[in-house]
Amino acid sequence: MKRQALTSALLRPQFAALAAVLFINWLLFPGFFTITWQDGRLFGSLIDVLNRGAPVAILAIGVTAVIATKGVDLSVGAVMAISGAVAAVMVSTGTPASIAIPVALLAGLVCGFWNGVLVTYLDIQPIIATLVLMVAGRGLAQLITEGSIVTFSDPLLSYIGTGALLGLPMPVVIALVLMIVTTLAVRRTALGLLIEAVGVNRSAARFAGISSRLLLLMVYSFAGFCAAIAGLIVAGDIRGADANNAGLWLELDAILAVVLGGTSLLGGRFSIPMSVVGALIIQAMNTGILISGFSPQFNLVVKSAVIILILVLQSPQAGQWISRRFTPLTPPPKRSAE
Amino acid sequence: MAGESHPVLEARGIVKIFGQHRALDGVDFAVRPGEVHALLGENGAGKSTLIKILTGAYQPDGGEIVLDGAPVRFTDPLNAQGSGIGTVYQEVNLLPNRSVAENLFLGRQPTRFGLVQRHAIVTQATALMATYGLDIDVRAELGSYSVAVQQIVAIARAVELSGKVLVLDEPTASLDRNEVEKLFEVIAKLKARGLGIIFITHFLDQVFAVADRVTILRNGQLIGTRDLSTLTATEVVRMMLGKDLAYGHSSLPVAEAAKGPVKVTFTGLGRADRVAPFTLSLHEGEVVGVAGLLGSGRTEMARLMFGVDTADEGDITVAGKPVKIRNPAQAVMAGFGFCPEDRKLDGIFGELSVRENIIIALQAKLGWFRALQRDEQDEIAGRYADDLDIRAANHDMPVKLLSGGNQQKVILARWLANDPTFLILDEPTRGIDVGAHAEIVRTINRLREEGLALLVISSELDEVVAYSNRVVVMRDRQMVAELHGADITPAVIVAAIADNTLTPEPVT
Amino acid sequence: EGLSGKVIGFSQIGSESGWRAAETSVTRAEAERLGVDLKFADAQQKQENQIKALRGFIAQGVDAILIAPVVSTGWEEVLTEAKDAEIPVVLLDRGIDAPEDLYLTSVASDQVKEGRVAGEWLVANVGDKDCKVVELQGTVGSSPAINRKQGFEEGIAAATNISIIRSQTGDFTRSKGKEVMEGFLKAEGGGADICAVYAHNDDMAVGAIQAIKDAGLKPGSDILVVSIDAVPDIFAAMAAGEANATVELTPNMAGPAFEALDAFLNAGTMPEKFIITESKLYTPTDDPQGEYDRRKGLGY
Amino acid sequence: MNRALRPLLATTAIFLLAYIAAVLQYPSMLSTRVLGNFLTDNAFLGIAAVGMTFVILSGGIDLSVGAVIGFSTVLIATLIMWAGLHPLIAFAITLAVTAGFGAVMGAAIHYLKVPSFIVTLAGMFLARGGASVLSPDSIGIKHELYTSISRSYILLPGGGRLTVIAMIMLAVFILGIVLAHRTRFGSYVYALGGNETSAALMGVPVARTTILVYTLSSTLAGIAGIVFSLYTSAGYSLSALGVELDAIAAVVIGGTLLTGGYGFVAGTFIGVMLQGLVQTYIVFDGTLSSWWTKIVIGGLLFLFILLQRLVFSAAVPGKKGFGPRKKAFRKS
Ligand SMILES: Nc1ncnc2c1ncn2[C@@H]1O[C@H](COP(=O)(O)OP(=O)(O)OP(=O)(O)O)[C@@H](O)[C@H]1O
Ligand SMILES: Nc1ncnc2c1ncn2[C@@H]1O[C@H](COP(=O)(O)OP(=O)(O)OP(=O)(O)O)[C@@H](O)[C@H]1O
Ligand SMILES: [Mg+2]
Ligand SMILES: [Mg+2]
Repeated sequence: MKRQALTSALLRPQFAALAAVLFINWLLFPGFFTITWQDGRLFGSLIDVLNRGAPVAILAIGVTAVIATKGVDLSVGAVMAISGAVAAVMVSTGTPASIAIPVALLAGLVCGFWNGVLVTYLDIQPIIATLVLMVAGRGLAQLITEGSIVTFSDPLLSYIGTGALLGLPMPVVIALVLMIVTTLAVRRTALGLLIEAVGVNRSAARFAGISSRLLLLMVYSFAGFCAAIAGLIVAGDIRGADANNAGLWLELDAILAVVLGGTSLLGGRFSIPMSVVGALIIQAMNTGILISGFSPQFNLVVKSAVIILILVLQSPQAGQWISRRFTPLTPPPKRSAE
Repeated sequence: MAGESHPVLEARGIVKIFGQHRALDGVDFAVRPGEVHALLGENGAGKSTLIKILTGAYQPDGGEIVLDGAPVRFTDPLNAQGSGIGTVYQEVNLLPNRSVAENLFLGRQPTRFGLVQRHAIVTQATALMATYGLDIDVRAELGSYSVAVQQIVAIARAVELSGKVLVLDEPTASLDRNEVEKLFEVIAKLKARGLGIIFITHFLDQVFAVADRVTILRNGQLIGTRDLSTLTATEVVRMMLGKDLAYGHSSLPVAEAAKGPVKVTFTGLGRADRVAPFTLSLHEGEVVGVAGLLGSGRTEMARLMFGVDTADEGDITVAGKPVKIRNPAQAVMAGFGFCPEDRKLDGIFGELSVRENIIIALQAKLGWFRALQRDEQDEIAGRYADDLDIRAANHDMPVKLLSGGNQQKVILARWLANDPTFLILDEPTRGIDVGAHAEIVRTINRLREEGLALLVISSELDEVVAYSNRVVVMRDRQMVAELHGADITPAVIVAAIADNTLTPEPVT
Repeated sequence: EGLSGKVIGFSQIGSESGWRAAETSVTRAEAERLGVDLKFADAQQKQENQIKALRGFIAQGVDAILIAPVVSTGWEEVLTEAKDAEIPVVLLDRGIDAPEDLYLTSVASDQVKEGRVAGEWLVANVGDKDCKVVELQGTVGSSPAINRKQGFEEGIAAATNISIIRSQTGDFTRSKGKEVMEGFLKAEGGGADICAVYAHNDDMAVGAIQAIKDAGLKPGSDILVVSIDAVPDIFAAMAAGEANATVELTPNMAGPAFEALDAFLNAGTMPEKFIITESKLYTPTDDPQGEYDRRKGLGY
Repeated sequence: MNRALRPLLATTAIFLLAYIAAVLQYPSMLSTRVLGNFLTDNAFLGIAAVGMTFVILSGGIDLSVGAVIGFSTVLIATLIMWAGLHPLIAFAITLAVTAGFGAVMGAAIHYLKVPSFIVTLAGMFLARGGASVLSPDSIGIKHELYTSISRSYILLPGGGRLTVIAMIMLAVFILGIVLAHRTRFGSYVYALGGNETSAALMGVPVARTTILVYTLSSTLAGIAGIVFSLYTSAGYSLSALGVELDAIAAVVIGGTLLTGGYGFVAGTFIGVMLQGLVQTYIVFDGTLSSWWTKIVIGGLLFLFILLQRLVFSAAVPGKKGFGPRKKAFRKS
């Protein structure tokens, strides 16, 4: 029974897509799967995919919960910049990282909370509510750094971005832990179900006695928190806070990761691990483009072609087309109700 | 009347399969010109599915559709409309965001030089609504009108579109008596004009009032097509259910049933613009029925009690202790339950499973951290699904795939699972088949015997009479009367609802 | 005297990099020193916003306009409007594709030359041995990326032993520079085959240096690092022996611009049409620590 | 009069108040010159926003418009400067290409059931990528048609100019208003945004309408691209970056609900003008640093949406002062 569930999970189109992209990478670069042990850590392109994919994966973990409630968060990239800026400015002015890091995370939480307030209490639609912070947030980050790249040499903060634990790069470890903890937190408690309920039908959730506001506030705050973690990683990685560019356009990658992972933008059912897989698909694609040696003009064209291909393969229509090859049934041609 | 003329619209050997489930299995059906053909069956029997196939909303997996003797293939509802088939689909399915006029004329607006002539539409729409006895501003959004008005607009639209066949899938579910009468007049006129009319309802009296023939489905299978003149109500029910209906009414007259101490009291509860302050106490083991015309404020009253809308005055006590209810979550904590009247909008979590839909309120009450384990969930869902006879292939299927009646039962199960002390049911039997209807009435009686306090809003007076210990009457957003004992008869209730001159009894 | 009291509009591209932030703060400081009432407008990287800003300046009737154009084309119409309103316009740090009579002067570096200086440095320093270069390009389509690439290729054209084996965009940012360099290192035998990295700006070079270190190689010796801009952090790297050369792009474009405006507004002297700032090469022999300290306060 | 028009009036009032406030601070903002600039400088945004309004009314979203504008400018520039075609032919080709692009996106959204957000995001990557493949470098366009168009304008009293591209935008808005409110297609768009299932059951040609909506949006983005190329006499792959977000904000500020089904094309016009006002105000102020510029833009966006939201919820159409059932959960 368990094994069956596992194999059926592994047969999902996302894993097929990931495998396909990795396979293409291998074709482009035969050393792609080589992993070596060097200076107490694993080393190789595959590890790079995990490491570079970690920030988007972490964003996607937070954004998944938001999307499950039928929302969306465009501000996560800007929040990354804010948290990185806060941490970098604090450590570079002598505050110990052990204080700077929690403050940076708190800043992310506050940003998320603000989004949550706009969405729940002011009833502004999520895209536009978070667009406000997407625009203003980067300004805030630049205000903190005064537009320059604030560099630091704090070992703890750099460790978050470049360190290794058990041979794995720190960002990978953080993403993994966050994924597991979050998945357990939503699945071992009732949170997951309640979030899905709010996403499926907010009105019915209210009638059923679910405090959807609290839930929404929490979910947006969590997305901000995740963005803050990603911001710390990106800052730690380059030992500096680049408020101008940190997380720029990453919100789109994060949303894309969630959708590639199979969570519907219409809310409802969600899976955090699958969103992480979605993030890895995107990063594998980016890494592939990097090592392919194509001229960078083609980057976006290649990227869009791969996305389109994955979406087509993943679409219910294609699924039906495939299943029709095996069973002679015509499923309903109608879109789902509502 | 129907004669032996050739069918105008015919379905032959229709098969429809959803996943593993055969929703229709070789069904034949034919409607002749100038007849009213009732299509009956339990919830989930496949009536709406058959209608959707006949009108191009679904494609059949087998069989064919024949129009005027020639096979046709409707690829979408527009095709069917073009061939003179007008349809009112189950549940109001128009556009709440557009004006009444636009809903009536969508897709066939008169145009000049490609531009829609809005004046013409408004005039025509106003005239059309007047023939249904409605004097409304047709430029206002449809969504701003009550469900009943929306239903009538849907009917009017379908009638306008039907040159040959009119299909009505439970059009009367949210209409009151007068409006039903109006509808029947319209049907009679169309019938005289030679249209074929397909009529789906769960009200058998309406079937006998207007229909000529009846086709009965059960579990996706055709049971038979008969002339109604050859059948009795009991026979129809037997064909539908495959067995006789068990009317398990409690033995002692409801009004006299024992009732315990006061459970909940609402004192001077009200909200400006919504409901005038009212005072009402419910006892343990008591059912209070709420009667009133459509739009009389019954639902509003219930929403206020449950904290969906916040009251701006008044107090609530539960078992003598004052409680504060400013939102449904607090109401649930206070032991209240509420089956809302708009099932789709306020009740059902379409994408979630039957199991999750049943346990969700209990889970909300337990809080985030005390999660119900999967086996607990299965156990609870199983228990209440059995109790209420919820028909679902399995409890992990999305609840949106269930038939309307079964969805209604799922919501009822949700609240029963929550073990409430006070339960509000708003139109609990709307759209529910005779079998389930009887079951719900039985359940209401059983819950009363178990000591619950219930407030039941219903437009079916027979039903109200059948289970109420007390009846309160709403009119114009005011509680205008309270009826006890021998006064609880349809006639007295109707008088209380309608008679403006009747001096309202002081409401306690 | 001078420009004191004059209202001058400054349309800046945005604040996409430390260098640009420095340019902005230097311009502001210069304006303050000269008593100029500087109207600053940030275009958030959008040409349309710059055009709007110019139109706004014209409507306000400023005395002169400084603009750092985001792209070389598309200025004719709005500059004609400024000309009609008799407002002199000075271009900062990038040239444009428009008739020369539409602007007073252009204060800019020669971006092609910057690339060429970098290339020539490499040619001079690798001698005859084979040298495979990886290139970190700027944002695809931006004029510095195009020109610096071209200049570098010109610079190494004569040296047949030097070739660019990989070229990808690092979007002018540190983190992308690091990520792309990581990929290059993997793709080129762990970096053993790479002799030098050429980055279109210092920020990407700083990112690349970290990637090289992470791969266990020594930037500056195992792999040479040459880049453009001369921001403080590259001097810090140079002081640590991790960077080899940078070509200066001065953030002080406003100084010469204000001088030209002063001369024009007060004495009617037409300045030179193209004031080219120096593309000075810095190597570790040029007191990197001192340069670092000198530049640190400029708002990079 | 019509209750549904109230949000529109409210948005207009907000614009007027904001404009008056700006003028009180900077009197020179009250000139035909500034007003003329509003129209000219925001012409491409306005045109794209009309398309976005239709998309949002239908319940979707189109993230590709900025990229399609950028792509169009490059395509036009290459066709004129490299292929030597007459601009009008280049325009026709561009409109055909962008229309086809939109049609394909619409078809993907309808038939593959992929959310519009994602399809148009992929479309955005594709259009930007396509533009940079055509030419990463910016291409100046030199053609007498371009010169004569940019030289022709109506001089308004007070020195303002009503340019050709401003007039194109106004024409697009008028056509958009007629299309949305006076044609069957328009009513189908609202129907889709109201409830797609109902719309389908009522006989709305869902597939055709969806495809047409995205075709319209992309075509208008193509026209916006033409206007942008006229505006700058150039084609550049990175032009109009992020315009989709400006357009979405304009549509929302203009009173259209992002969930679809409610709103006005005319409101979008006010939304665009409000954004132009913010930009101009910041230029006139001239003291904001780069970061404060962003913060102020974000803050004003928030303010306008908040005001709009407050007015809207006070004016939601409903019987006897009650909101429609659909929005019951919004209350309290
Ligand atoms: N889109 C669908 N996908 C899967 N199953 C469906 C779908 N629509 C209907 N069904 C199933 O088909 C069966 C027939 O449903 P249908 O709606 O036709 O019943 P009905 O006779 O109209 O019932 P009611 O009286 O409650 O309206 C039900 O078991 C229902 O669960
Ligand atoms: N959730 C709601 N939000 C806003 N208005 C509502 C809501 N529910 C009902 N109304 C409106 O309030 C008025 C009173 O309706 P209410 O539903 O209370 O009457 P009712 O007696 O329960 O009738 P019905 O049988 O239609 O439910 C109606 O005109 C209706 O349109
Ligand atoms: Mg049905
Ligand atoms: Mg009601």
